[in-house]
Amino acid sequence: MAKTDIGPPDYKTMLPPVIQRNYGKWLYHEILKPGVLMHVAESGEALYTVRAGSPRLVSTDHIREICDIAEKYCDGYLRFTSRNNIEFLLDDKDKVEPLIAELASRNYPVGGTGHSISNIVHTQGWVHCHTPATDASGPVKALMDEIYDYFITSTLPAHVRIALACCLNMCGAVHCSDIAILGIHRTVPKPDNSRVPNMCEIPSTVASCPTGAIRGDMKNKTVTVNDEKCMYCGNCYTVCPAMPIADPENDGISIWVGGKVSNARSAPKFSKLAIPFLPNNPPRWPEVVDAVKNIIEVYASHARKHERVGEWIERVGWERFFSLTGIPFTDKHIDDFDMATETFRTSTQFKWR
Amino acid sequence: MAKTDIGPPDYKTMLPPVIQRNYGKWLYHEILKPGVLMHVAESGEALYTVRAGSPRLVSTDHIREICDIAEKYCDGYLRFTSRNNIEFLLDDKDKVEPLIAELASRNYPVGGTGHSISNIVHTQGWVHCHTPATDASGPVKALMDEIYDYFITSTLPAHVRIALACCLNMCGAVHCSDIAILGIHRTVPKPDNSRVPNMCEIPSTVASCPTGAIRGDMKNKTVTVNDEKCMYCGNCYTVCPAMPIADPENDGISIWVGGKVSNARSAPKFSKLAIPFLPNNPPRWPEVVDAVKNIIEVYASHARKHERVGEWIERVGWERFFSLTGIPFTDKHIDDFDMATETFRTSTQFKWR
Amino acid sequence: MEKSKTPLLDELEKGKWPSFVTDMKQAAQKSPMAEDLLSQLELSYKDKIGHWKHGGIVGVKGYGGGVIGRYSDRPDLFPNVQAFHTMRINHPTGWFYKTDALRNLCDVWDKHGSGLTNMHGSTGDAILLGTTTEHIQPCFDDLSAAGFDLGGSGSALRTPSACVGPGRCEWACIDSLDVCYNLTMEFQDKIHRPMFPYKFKIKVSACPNDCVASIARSDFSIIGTWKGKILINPAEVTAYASSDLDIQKEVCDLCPTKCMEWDSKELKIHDEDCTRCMHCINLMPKALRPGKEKGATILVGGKAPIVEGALLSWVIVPFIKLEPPYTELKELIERIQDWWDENAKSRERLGELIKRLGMRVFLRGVGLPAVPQMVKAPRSNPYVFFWPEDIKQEVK
Amino acid sequence: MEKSKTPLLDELEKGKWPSFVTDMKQAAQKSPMAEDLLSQLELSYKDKIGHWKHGGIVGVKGYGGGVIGRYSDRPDLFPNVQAFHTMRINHPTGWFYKTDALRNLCDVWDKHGSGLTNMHGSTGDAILLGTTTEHIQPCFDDLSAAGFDLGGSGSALRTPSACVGPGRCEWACIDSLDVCYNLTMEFQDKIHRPMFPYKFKIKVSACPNDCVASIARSDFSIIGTWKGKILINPAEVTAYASSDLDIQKEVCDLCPTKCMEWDSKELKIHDEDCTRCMHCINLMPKALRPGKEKGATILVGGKAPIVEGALLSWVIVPFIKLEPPYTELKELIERIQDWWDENAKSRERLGELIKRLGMRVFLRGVGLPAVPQMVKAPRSNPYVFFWPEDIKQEVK
Amino acid sequence: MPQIELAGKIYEVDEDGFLQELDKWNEEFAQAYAHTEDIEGTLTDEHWKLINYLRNYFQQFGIAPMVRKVCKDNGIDMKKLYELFPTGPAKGACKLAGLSKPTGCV
Amino acid sequence: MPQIELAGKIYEVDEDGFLQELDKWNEEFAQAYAHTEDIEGTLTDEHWKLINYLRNYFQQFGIAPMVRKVCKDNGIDMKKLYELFPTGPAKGACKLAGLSKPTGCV
Ligand code: SRM
Ligand code: SRM
Ligand code: SRM
Ligand code: SRM
Ligand code: SF4
Ligand code: SF4
Ligand code: SF4
Ligand code: SF4
Ligand code: SF4
Ligand code: SF4
Ligand code: SF4
Ligand code: SF4
Repeated sequence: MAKTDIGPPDYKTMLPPVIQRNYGKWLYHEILKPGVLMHVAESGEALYTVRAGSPRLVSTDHIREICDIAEKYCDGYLRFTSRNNIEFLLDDKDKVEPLIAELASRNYPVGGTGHSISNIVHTQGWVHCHTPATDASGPVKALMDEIYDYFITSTLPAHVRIALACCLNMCGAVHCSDIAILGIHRTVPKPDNSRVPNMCEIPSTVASCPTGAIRGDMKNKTVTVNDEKCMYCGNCYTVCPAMPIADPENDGISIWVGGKVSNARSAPKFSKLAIPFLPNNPPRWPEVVDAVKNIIEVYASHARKHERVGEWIERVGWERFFSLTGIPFTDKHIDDFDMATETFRTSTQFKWR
Repeated sequence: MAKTDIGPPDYKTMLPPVIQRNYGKWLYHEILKPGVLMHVAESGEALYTVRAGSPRLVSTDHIREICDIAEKYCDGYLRFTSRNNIEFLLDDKDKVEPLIAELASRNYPVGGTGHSISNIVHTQGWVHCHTPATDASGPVKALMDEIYDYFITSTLPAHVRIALACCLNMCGAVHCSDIAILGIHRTVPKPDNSRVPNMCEIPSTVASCPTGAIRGDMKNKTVTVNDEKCMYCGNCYTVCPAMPIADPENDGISIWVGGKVSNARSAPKFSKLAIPFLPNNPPRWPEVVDAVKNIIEVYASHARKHERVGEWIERVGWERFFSLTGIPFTDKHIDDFDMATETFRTSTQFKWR
Repeated sequence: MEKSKTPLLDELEKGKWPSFVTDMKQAAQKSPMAEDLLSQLELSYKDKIGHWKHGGIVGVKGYGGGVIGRYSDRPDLFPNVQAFHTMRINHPTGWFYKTDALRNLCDVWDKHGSGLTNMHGSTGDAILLGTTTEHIQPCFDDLSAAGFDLGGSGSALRTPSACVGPGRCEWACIDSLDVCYNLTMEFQDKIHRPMFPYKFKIKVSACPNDCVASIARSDFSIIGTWKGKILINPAEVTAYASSDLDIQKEVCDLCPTKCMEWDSKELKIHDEDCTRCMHCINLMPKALRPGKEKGATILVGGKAPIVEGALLSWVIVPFIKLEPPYTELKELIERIQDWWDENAKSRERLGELIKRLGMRVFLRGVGLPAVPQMVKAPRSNPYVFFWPEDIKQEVK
Repeated sequence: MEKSKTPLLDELEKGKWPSFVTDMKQAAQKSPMAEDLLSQLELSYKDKIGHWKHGGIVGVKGYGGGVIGRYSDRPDLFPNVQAFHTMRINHPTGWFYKTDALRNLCDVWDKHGSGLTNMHGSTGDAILLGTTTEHIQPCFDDLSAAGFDLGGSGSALRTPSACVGPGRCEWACIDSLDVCYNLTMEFQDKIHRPMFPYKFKIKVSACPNDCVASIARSDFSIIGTWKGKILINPAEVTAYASSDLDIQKEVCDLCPTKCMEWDSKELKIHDEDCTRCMHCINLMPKALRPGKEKGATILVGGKAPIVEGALLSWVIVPFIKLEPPYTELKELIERIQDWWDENAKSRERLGELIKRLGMRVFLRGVGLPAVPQMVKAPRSNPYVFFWPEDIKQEVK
Repeated sequence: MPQIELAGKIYEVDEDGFLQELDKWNEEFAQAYAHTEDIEGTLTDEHWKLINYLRNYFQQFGIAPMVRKVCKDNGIDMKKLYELFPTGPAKGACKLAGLSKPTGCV
Repeated sequence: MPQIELAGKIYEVDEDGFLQELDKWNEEFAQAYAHTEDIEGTLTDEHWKLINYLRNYFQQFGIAPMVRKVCKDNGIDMKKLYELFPTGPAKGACKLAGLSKPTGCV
């Protein structure tokens, strides 16, 4: 039988020799061009990184192709980034351009560094999950096609991080992204009274509802939902399979903007609602692609250098964000969850548009 | 029988002629010296205001004295301010200095304008209320004696507004003051089971508790308090007299800083906890006076011009506020009410002190 | 020398600030009530505890409020304050007085009460501190004859108040005094006969400096503002430039939106970015004035902490013109009070109700459109409710 | 030409960005599972709905997690994905791979699964997408032989992850890779045998740029930082000054604390005011470096919205030195997990528990002192709890 | 505690005349107190309707109804309410109805 | 829905073998399922103690107990738990005990 608890392979065995030699002794880096980093160590040695885009959902053959390339140029060393890009790690500067040429020939986009749009962090969607309100890989592909140039160049005011999650569980951790694409349901789940008693823990189901819309019905070993208090988060379905929520007619996508994670300049912040609902329109989600592109373009032409999306919006004000992007403001934009009042304007300071 | 619903006297009948003539047509003002304002109208006419301090709790004879003065210099016209100062309204510049001289001779402090400390907004305390955790007029008098010079001069970085409320009802609306002095209880109320049934509405008493510490005991027509969940706000006592909360040993004063109301520069803000507890030490509350003075002095020597207390603290950071004032930071400073998490630091950005 | 009966309070006659103890002693000369009040207060200073019983419900005929009942818990020691009720007198708007009116008030109060007052209470009333149950009605009758009326108490509209505004201030964007007085007269019934779930406060400031702290202390805040360009008087700018004032540092650098430019000669304001904070105007009153199109921002929900925590008022109407007879304003107030009255639990302030039911429900309830000016930022949580009509209804 | 069976998905092979559909088709060449997955996905594109049943509990012997069970809701149409479970493989820290390790992984997966993967999942695992129940144990056995182990799932410690840190980055203030690997090895049991009220995530970033988004996505965030002066290399400052970079505008003016001064010659930093945001260092990597005394800030509570709304992690230890064997860190983690495990309700994340019981109770529970670095600002509500020992106890 | 003798019976009341033993309430108490609340003569059916309504509501919910509810449920307006109870619903009507003294919001 | 025949009886189960009619549970069901959860031979007293504990807890509170509680209440540690139920408490023990399938946190 297999050994258990061996843990992952020791990362030290995976480091290219140039890293092993200069581990923790890096001096500075330069972005030689989009997608190409040079890190120089105290020793004077340099590490070259070539970053290539990936669809994340990759076949073993695709991985083998990556291995082939890495073996050809990088002595077999590579890594993936926290945004699922592939990084080829080289110590020989002369191999950089040939590597890039080969990547180009195989249609790997090289970029994602500096003031670019890097890969979109995303989730399972219809490919593997049971709660999605939209697909993940599909909208990502459609959007990346459209904003491809922002990946391979570095022309934006600052870097723009996009993430997608296919339901409110937010596995893509979209809640702090410059632009977040979030699948949402809009149908109140109907408990299936025949299945709830056998499949669900009533107290857990009741506790799962953020807005207290669910009441236990102990007599019938089931639950009831107060439609008015339900905002379709789907958490009850997560704990109780007998409360289906997916609905082709009403599932779709919402767009959120202005989040960030880094502590650079401003503190990390949550993304805020920009567009409450766009329809699921497979295979290429044109409404979503257009909406995101619009936001990027408006940002690109109005933000100052080094200003992340959220920093730009906070400087000019949300009033201005809505007027510049032409996105309609609705009562759905106004928070009504538990700390809602913190978002209400408690001042006469605002702009007319 | 008396006529009802006649409403207050029409203010128009109370306006000095110079105001009646220039109503709504003021052009600009100057602070001629602390406590003396000159408002110039489009017509070229000027209104002079001399502002004098008041203990607010005044006898009819005191009011008559004010009337005497107003009749002598102001044709009988005066007003009170929103901070309970007295304003003598003159149209004759020549009378300003004689008026000030007379006020001085009668020990009326003149000041409270510009970058000063104006009168302290306060409440009833032991003089007339049933829920106070401290007196109002006493601490105010003791403190104003000590910071008197800040009233009659205009030497602070910006104006400093102090308010006092003798219990959490905050009739003095201290919650948005540069410095707030707040009476607090610290004893869990004990329901008097013999009186609750006749004197109290059980559901209202239960609903009165912000932290849900009270449970109804319908059988005995009374209530019980969960000591651990009680933070002594006294609201249950307000609705149910049979839940006394006052306690000489544990009642006292807390100090709050950094609030403001105006929209000038920064948005209105709440005051934040500086000192959780100081003892009631009548008649002159030395601990409270010293604590407030310390905060004022540190502010005066560190803030930039036009920076309100809260604006200064936000610029330098609360870490710095605590280190500069020497006030100890405790777990009580960390919010634990319903929106507490909004105040937790969600960033690695902070100062070491 | 006789030993003082109030050694503790005597300490508070020392020092430069006018002493309330002196006033109490002054009143005590004439009034046994005031005398006992002084003694009871001395006891409180000794005991470190108040000596009033809980509550008290007293009043005048035809009104449900305006008087705060109060009884001593030591009537044995202080019989003259056994009953010691406070009468709240609606102040003349802006706290303007002619001395004859004030003298009338004093005379009535010397006749019926302790001779002690608060000029004024935190809500704005002239507070007449302490009378007996029997005197309330006659005192009210005399006050009424002298042209005064009671203010609010209980679950009623409270005495509205206003900044001095156009009475003296060059920055007034609305006639705060007239608006306040007009509403006060219009809503007399609501002030005197409590009919709401809880108190309701209205305060009017004629510009964003908010000199009556309306945003912090009223359920319905009316704050003057303007649209369009800040008016600049270049000559006066030049004058300021050669004064003590450092225009770049003190004015432009502190402008929250950084929408001002100063090249040592000309002052430019990018008014589309200005959020009308008043700072520059405050510092240069001769050179700068609010823009021409004047009106008010309406905010609701401000209140002290009990129960749900303190709230500052929230913008619900970014701009409204305010001209007599203020019909639109009054209708809005009525709609809001109605919605509140219909939906609130007992002792639930307007702000708390909106917090509980959601701004979305409030806006629909009172018929106001959602605009971005209402929020600092849109929601960050994904818990979005849709209206039934937004959703494709299943035909099942 | 044969009509495509996946006309909708085919549309996603167009365009320049690499297409997952191409990868799926590639896998479908070899694997009937992948083929049925493709077809089922096409149906989802048509129906606009997912076609997986709820949940699934499958696993390997001795472990309580690491595999996500999944069953098709149309096994009639897609029998090869009737069961289609995902295996989460703990990635090598920092996502570094030598190709032979990767090839091993691919071989195992071609043998047992669909040949489809996610490189990587959002938590950091290498996700092997889709196998049958029967294959789980043998697949695990082969993985184990190849040196791989499962990652976390369920109410367990999830696979910790770290930024590239000292592996490549000049700003690393801590050895993010070693810390992460060390904790991963130390807590194998907690990863594989769910024992908590809910999931628990640890992420390590070696500087405040937080390249693994640890502050947003982990219950326990470890973020490198430093004390003392930012190291300045004046020569390189001069070099930047003559480059494209506008030091005043791009660096100093954007410093959040405005603690930098630049007179076109010398760059001064008032380090006591610096909050180590990294901005200046980010822009001038050759000239500026983090200070010498290095360590980490510990934050807790970060998570996605369900149930109580999303949380960013909160500072609980401003500074901690991190040297192997990281004893202090591990003890802190144990104390926190213990307190959480002891007090939480089912499915209550650490942040939610602290929110419910109060930071005060948490700090006392885990033995940490309150410091102002923990808050943006002190509380503004007056609802202050005192500890029993603070209060003079009545002797009644 | 003050006592009061009404129609020959002795009741414990507070300073404001509110009954301190709610179970002692009876119709005579209400009638006897009427004049102190500026109600002239005997209580009419309209008075009783309101008094009974208040008592029922209090018994059922443990609280006094809000004024809007009083008016709605009894089909009257504020004017009528003050005609019937000139000292208002809190001071007048609740006292006669033998409810616990309204608190708090003054 | 899949069916399974154990010790001669037919049970409705889901794909994972979790019972779909909780009231049909009996001791034979547990025993018959043991081997699929890597438990060799017949269930011991220690197994039964845990199974009964789980069933009682579920009946009383409507939920499965958290692992810490299971260990505490039964005086065992995680190691012991996995010795008894090698596929873990959620997959192994709950299935045998006839609880509804643990959901959510995977
Ligand atoms: C490779 C990677 C770390 C890893 O372990 O995988 C990485 C690597 C670097 N990051 Fe990062 N960051 C990486 C994810 C992140 C993330 C996380 C994320 O995007 O989800 C963040 C937080 C993003 C956010 O705030 O939302 C992040 C925020 C930064 C920042 C701060 C930027 C800012 O102004 O807010 C810097 C500094 C900079 O770019 O000047 C930075 C800088 C860098 C540097 C320059 C550090 C260095 O000296 O090596 C590296 C190259 C940057 C580049 O791409 O231009 N890295 N970096 C990640 C690459 C992801 C990708 O494929 O695109
Ligand atoms: C008389 C009074 C209004 C009234 O109707 O009674 C008043 C009158 C003036 N206020 Fe005020 N304010 C008055 C209370 C307030 C309040 C309310 C309060 O203190 O509770 C505020 C909000 C305070 C806060 O933010 O906490 C207030 C915030 C201001 C500001 C904004 C200051 C700031 O920078 O935040 C100004 C502008 C200025 O001073 O430059 C201002 C300016 C003025 C001017 C200059 C307006 C004018 O042109 O006439 C008046 C004389 C100011 C002075 O005293 O230096 N007034 N002013 C109030 C005098 C109170 C007193 O006796 O001290
Ligand atoms: C007299 C006055 C204080 C003063 O010395 O100035 C006062 C006195 C009392 N207030 Fe007040 N409040 C007074 C202005 C305020 C203000 C300030 C304001 O109106 O601008 C506030 C804060 C603003 C607000 O309303 O939120 C205020 C918030 C409260 C509260 C808390 C209300 C809340 O929703 O949080 C209570 C408690 C209650 O209503 O049960 C309260 C209750 C009380 C009571 C009636 C005590 C009680 O528990 O029933 C006090 C009676 C004292 C007495 O014996 O005379 N008082 N009270 C003020 C009214 C004078 C006037 O009419 O001018
Ligand atoms: C595979 C993965 C998404 C992906 O495509 O990358 C994923 C997939 C699922 N997540 Fe997740 N989560 C994944 C990373 C995350 C992250 C990001 C992270 O870890 O950095 C988050 C947000 C951070 C956090 O934990 O707060 C995340 C927050 C959730 C939540 C909400 C938890 C919460 O407390 O709010 C759930 C719901 C639950 O636990 O019941 C959830 C549940 C799920 C389930 C198990 C669905 C469910 O309801 O039971 C998904 C299984 C999909 C499937 O069929 O394979 N997943 N999930 C990620 C794990 C891969 C890996 O191990 O590397
Ligand atoms: S975000 Fe939701 S639908 Fe998407 S993978 Fe995560 S749990 Fe599944
Ligand atoms: S979908 Fe969300 S809001 Fe609606 S009932 Fe279920 S848990 Fe509650
Ligand atoms: S603050 Fe409290 S104690 Fe003071 S007057 Fe108001 S209600 Fe009374
Ligand atoms: S004092 Fe406040 S917190 Fe304590 S029981 Fe009473 S209402 Fe609740
Ligand atoms: S609020 Fe504005 S208009 Fe009113 S007095 Fe203050 S500064 Fe003048
Ligand atoms: S009013 Fe305020 S925001 Fe507008 S220009 Fe002046 S200082 Fe700037
Ligand atoms: S978090 Fe900091 S140390 Fe780690 S890779 Fe990013 S920039 Fe480098
Ligand atoms: S690290 Fe940030 S705060 Fe510190 S000096 Fe640099 S820019 Fe300023």
